Amino acid sequence: MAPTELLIGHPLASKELASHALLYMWKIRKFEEAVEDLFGRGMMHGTMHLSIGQEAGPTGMCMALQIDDQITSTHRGHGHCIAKGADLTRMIAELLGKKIGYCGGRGGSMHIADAETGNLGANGVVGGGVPIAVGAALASKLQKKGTVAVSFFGDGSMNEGAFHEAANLAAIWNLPVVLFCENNKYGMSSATSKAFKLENLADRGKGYGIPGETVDGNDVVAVYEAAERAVNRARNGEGPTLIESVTYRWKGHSRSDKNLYRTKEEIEEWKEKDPLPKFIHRVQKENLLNQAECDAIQQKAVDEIFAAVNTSVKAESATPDGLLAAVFKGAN
Amino acid sequence: MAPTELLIGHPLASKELASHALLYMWKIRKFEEAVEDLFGRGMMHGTMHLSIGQEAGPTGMCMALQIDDQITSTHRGHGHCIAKGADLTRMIAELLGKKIGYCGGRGGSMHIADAETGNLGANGVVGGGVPIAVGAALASKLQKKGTVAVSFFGDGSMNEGAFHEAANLAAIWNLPVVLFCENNKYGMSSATSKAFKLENLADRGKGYGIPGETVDGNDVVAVYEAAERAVNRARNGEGPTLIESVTYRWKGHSRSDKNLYRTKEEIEEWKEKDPLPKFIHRVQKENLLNQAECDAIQQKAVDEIFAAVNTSVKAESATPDGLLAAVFKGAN
Amino acid sequence: MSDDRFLTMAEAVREAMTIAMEERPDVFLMGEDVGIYGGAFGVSAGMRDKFGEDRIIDTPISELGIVGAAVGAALSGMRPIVEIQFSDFTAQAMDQIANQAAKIHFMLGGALHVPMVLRAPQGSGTGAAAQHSQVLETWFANIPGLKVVTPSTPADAKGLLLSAIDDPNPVIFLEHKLLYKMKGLEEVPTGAERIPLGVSKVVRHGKDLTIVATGIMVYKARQVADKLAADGIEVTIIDPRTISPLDIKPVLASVEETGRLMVVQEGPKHAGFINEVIVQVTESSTFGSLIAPIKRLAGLDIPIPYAPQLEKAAVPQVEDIEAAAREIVKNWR
Amino acid sequence: MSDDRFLTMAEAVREAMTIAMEERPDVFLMGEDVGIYGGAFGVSAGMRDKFGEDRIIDTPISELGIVGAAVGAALSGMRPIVEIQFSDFTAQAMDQIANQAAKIHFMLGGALHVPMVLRAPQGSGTGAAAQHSQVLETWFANIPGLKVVTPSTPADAKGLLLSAIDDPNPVIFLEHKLLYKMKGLEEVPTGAERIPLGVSKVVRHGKDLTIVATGIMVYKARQVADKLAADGIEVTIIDPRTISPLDIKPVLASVEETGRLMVVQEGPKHAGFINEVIVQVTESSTFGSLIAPIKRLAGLDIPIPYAPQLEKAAVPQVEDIEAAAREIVKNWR
Ligand SMILES: Cc1ncc(C[n+]2csc(CCOP(=O)(O)OP(=O)(O)O)c2C)c(N)n1
Ligand SMILES: Cc1ncc(C[n+]2csc(CCOP(=O)(O)OP(=O)(O)O)c2C)c(N)n1
Ligand SMILES: [Mg+2]
Ligand SMILES: [Mg+2]
Repeated sequence: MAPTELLIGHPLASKELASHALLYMWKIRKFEEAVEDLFGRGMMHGTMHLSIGQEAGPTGMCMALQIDDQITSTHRGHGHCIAKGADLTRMIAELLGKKIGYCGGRGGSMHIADAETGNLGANGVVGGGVPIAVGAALASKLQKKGTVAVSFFGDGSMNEGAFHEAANLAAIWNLPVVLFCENNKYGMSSATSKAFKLENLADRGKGYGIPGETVDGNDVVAVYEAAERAVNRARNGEGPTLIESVTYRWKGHSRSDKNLYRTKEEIEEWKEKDPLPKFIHRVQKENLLNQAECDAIQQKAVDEIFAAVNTSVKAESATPDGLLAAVFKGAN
Repeated sequence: MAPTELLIGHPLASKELASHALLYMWKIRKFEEAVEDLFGRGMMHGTMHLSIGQEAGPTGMCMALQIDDQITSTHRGHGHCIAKGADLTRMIAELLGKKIGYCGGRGGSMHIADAETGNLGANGVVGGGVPIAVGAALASKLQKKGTVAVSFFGDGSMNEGAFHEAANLAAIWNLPVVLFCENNKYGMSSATSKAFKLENLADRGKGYGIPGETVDGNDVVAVYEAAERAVNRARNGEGPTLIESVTYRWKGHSRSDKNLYRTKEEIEEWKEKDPLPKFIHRVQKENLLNQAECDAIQQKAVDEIFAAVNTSVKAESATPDGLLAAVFKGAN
Repeated sequence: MSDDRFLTMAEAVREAMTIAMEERPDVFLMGEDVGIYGGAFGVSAGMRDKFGEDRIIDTPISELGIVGAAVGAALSGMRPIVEIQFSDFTAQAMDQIANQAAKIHFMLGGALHVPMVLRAPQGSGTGAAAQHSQVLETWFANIPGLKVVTPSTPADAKGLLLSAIDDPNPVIFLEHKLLYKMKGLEEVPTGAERIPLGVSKVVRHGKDLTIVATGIMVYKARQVADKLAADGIEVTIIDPRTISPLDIKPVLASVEETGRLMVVQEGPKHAGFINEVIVQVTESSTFGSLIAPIKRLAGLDIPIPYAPQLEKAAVPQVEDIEAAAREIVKNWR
Repeated sequence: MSDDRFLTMAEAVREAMTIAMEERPDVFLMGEDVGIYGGAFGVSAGMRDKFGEDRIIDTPISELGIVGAAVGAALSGMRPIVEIQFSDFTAQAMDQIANQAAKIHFMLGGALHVPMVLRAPQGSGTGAAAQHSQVLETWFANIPGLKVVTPSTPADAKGLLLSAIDDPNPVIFLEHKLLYKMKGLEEVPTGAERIPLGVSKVVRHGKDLTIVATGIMVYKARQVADKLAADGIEVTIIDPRTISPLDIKPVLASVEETGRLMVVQEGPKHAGFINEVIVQVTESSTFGSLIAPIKRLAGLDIPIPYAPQLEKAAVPQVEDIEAAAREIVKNWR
């Protein structure tokens, strides 16, 4: 879909916005399911980091962003990419190593970027995107563009030096950046309870003089509201905000994960907190959408993913010719 | 002097301890003056980072440490080294590139270490010593040695990723380490007011769940008392403490400094807060030492430095032979 | 662990770490997910249950911090083994590796030393793309004060790792991801026999061509040698095993016999480690006995791409090595 | 700035940055103490007064953060110049340099690019010891996606830096501390003339010996050439200037004329960059025209020591270069 179709605003503000929020969460869910399926059938290579269960975070955050606002993403980045408006076909095509893929098959799942929608890229390096987002915010300030940069990162990346140095720069320079932590309770097998001596990771902001806020990352409405506050602060020159969006990944960290570090019960508990039914129930209670409309939206997502997979599978594979020439950009 | 002569305890607890505190502050002061003089006369090469004005910090901190407790130091490390009990002659000899120098002339001012007194070394890398101290504390915990590690570092190093990652490890593993920040208001030309968005740098501890305390770094008594609390917490298995010792460096950052980033007035103001007269006045008020005794102690420091310089100047210069063989330690 | 002794490299490395930890209490393993997860590649699987959380230490994602902590622990009587999950992330820790660990013994005057091992998987072939597939061995090889080991077989990995842990100096131990799950071609000795660092291994002897290869390229070269042998071309393969310090003698001896030299590395060609082998040959008198120009095969000077068909094109494959080998022997008689 | 045009390298670099900032609003300088302090080596002295705090940005001591911020700004329409106070501390920023800046254009598919320059002083001779004296150029040269410049004269530094700032790719620009305060041997042109990256310079032409040197070793080689000329020995000196990409053609042409090649680098010998020059010569047909073995001079494989008498012994000095040069010419006629 073209980025221009993106809607900005409160997920409960109108039928359109509610539909948009629901559609995007379904797109992310169905995209991840499709990836898992392609992987399972051996059609996709490498590794995959699925964000099933985390759909509300990126959706709520990106509904508070304009198209020219920028994001940096992570190894678990499909959701951020979709929520910011990327083209599903080019995403799937990338995973399948096709020429039309976002990276022409050179990047794969961990490196999808979309200049058109301000997505500066997923990142295979934990914490790697945070200084980059801060630099984008610096550019916005220097160029007086009025744009905001959002860095998505996991709980685990907060213990990287990159996070620390970037957060401090954002604070002292009062940059228009939102530090969006997806706290899904684990960094691979490392539980936040062991990796931090903090109740709320949002408290880490105190060490930099950055206001922090902890929200229910499975409630797209709560996420949006926190995101809107943070984006407003950023645009008004009030500097960075650290948002801790508490959520959970249903699937293993990646393919190799045997889930030995957590219990089935815990996983089941969190499946109870599935962001999708939660939001569907809310929009129906608020009479924004009825069951039939909700079903239609889910179907729309399924169809879009299906179409994207079909087109991608048929698309031409990337070829090795020209790799050397692709290393450097030519004089411009 | 032999490390065994080191005294441990409150600087006002006895005449001996008061004399010790005063003597060590004078040794540091006179050592730095001697270095400046040697440098000025072209007898010393490289660069120098003087700690004149900051003598109370290392002295107060080290009076709370046992001989087998460990420290890591900085580019501005002469004071830490002396306070932990290093031999003045071997220190001066190192600066003069002599064989008997602590590093055999291979390290110089920024790399003096003294295994015997638990000094793991000055460090030319800002923040470089913090993870090393945390590792020493980890070893103490694993070996159940009961020793404490202290990392001395400047305000500027708190914005390095090394500080961040090390502080978090110390916190989550509850390690016996004291993070001793010498906040002398500047990292080279960078004022803490510009490099931090914090009133007290001790507040950075909040981001890690580490208790922080800000003390008057020019008051050896206040420093000792904070140090003792922190060391006790560490020995009792209560984990790390961040001490912010507020002080000031009278001299430029290094030789090349033109002091353009601060005013003469500011420097003068701080000279008024000289830690030495402050302590002398205190010990006399408490009738621990009289003027004559204080003068004698100052003279003792002058004599020790003078002797150290004399011996060092006469000592044999380091020679290039055997450099290649010195890179690796032989099998042990 | 499989009953026969044709272990995988993951098993061999685990065995070496286990033996060392049983031998001496000062050895411990620290890294991201090395505990209950068993390490990203399963190298330390089961070790936490055997040795407990104090000796198999799970860390947060803080490469610089944990390598620094290893340096501090090594300075304080311990012998840490640090696992960095992918060698690409040694980039995060380069200050502690190159500016601290490598220099402390020399720079601080010799009274202190840093007995630590940094283990990390390197190399491409897993579809993990540019940030999870590099060979960065040249960075370490060019830093005085580091020893650098790149084992190509499980048996070597075990004996060399035991020596690395014994060594009083910092050792960078680079394992290849693709070898982790492959059974080795030789049995891995039981017991605690060490293989000394700094001794090149003549993997195979032949009179027609000398191939010096590192890491997984040794494995590929061996396949090529088998094929060539079928056509009567006899290849000597030499694996330096320790790229720093480098033991060049066996290479010189072999080149004097074969007169033909080919070097193969996976890492990017430009300014790569393998150049050192070529230069040491050209500097020596052996040089006169070359009858063919020295052939260099190396990775393309590009970041490692994701798609399998692109990834394969980025580093020397068996076919490339075979073609190059045949050409040298054919053209230079 | 001195009125005559025999500028120091610090002045030439400042002039290039000033011109670029006057030419285009998207250029800015960021680094530790680059503002009122003028940079640790005074390179940006006065620039803050001229361009203001928004274009000459003082940063905290956060190398990884500021290089990452430069990457993000470069991705967002700016052309940052980052000064790292000593090249030794690029170690802190290697992830952003090697894993991000170098790879983004290729890895992300080409739609984005990273037009930034990282400037840093390298080299020994100031008595600052092992952590403030390294030559780490090999790290960068071995990372595809980076261009690496090592100017040896103020005039080259100016023209090359202007090209580096124009370049749409990340460029690592390594200046030598000892050259900062020395007046160059040539006048620095006024105006904004660029010197293209990737073009080696024949500094001096002679028929007896080819010396390829980098950074300050070019300066030392020139002194040697003068001495040898007095004895009728004519030396060609070639300065690659850009070690990545490397322009080998002038080297090959010269070796075909002289038949003798000596290479000189300051950095540690083992696996150092200069090997690439040797290997590219041995790979070429030019190789046949060598009448003498190729001579390599490089830094000892030790951390740089503090004391002057030790520090001098660690890297090639004029006397060493002269002795080696005379020996080649004498022994191989
Ligand atoms: C610098 C770095 N260290 C280690 C890794 C390996 N790794 C990839 S994802 C991951 C866990 C990240 O945890 P978190 O930031 O919480 O993100 P999540 O996977 O939970 O979404 C690790 C350790 C990496 N990619 N980069
Ligand atoms: C990683 C690193 N970056 C930069 C430098 C250069 N440098 C040396 S000291 C210094 C200032 C340090 O400030 P602070 O930590 O406050 O210590 P102080 O000098 O005030 O005692 C700087 C920037 C360095 N040595 N290491
Ligand atoms: Mg997580
Ligand atoms: Mg300071």
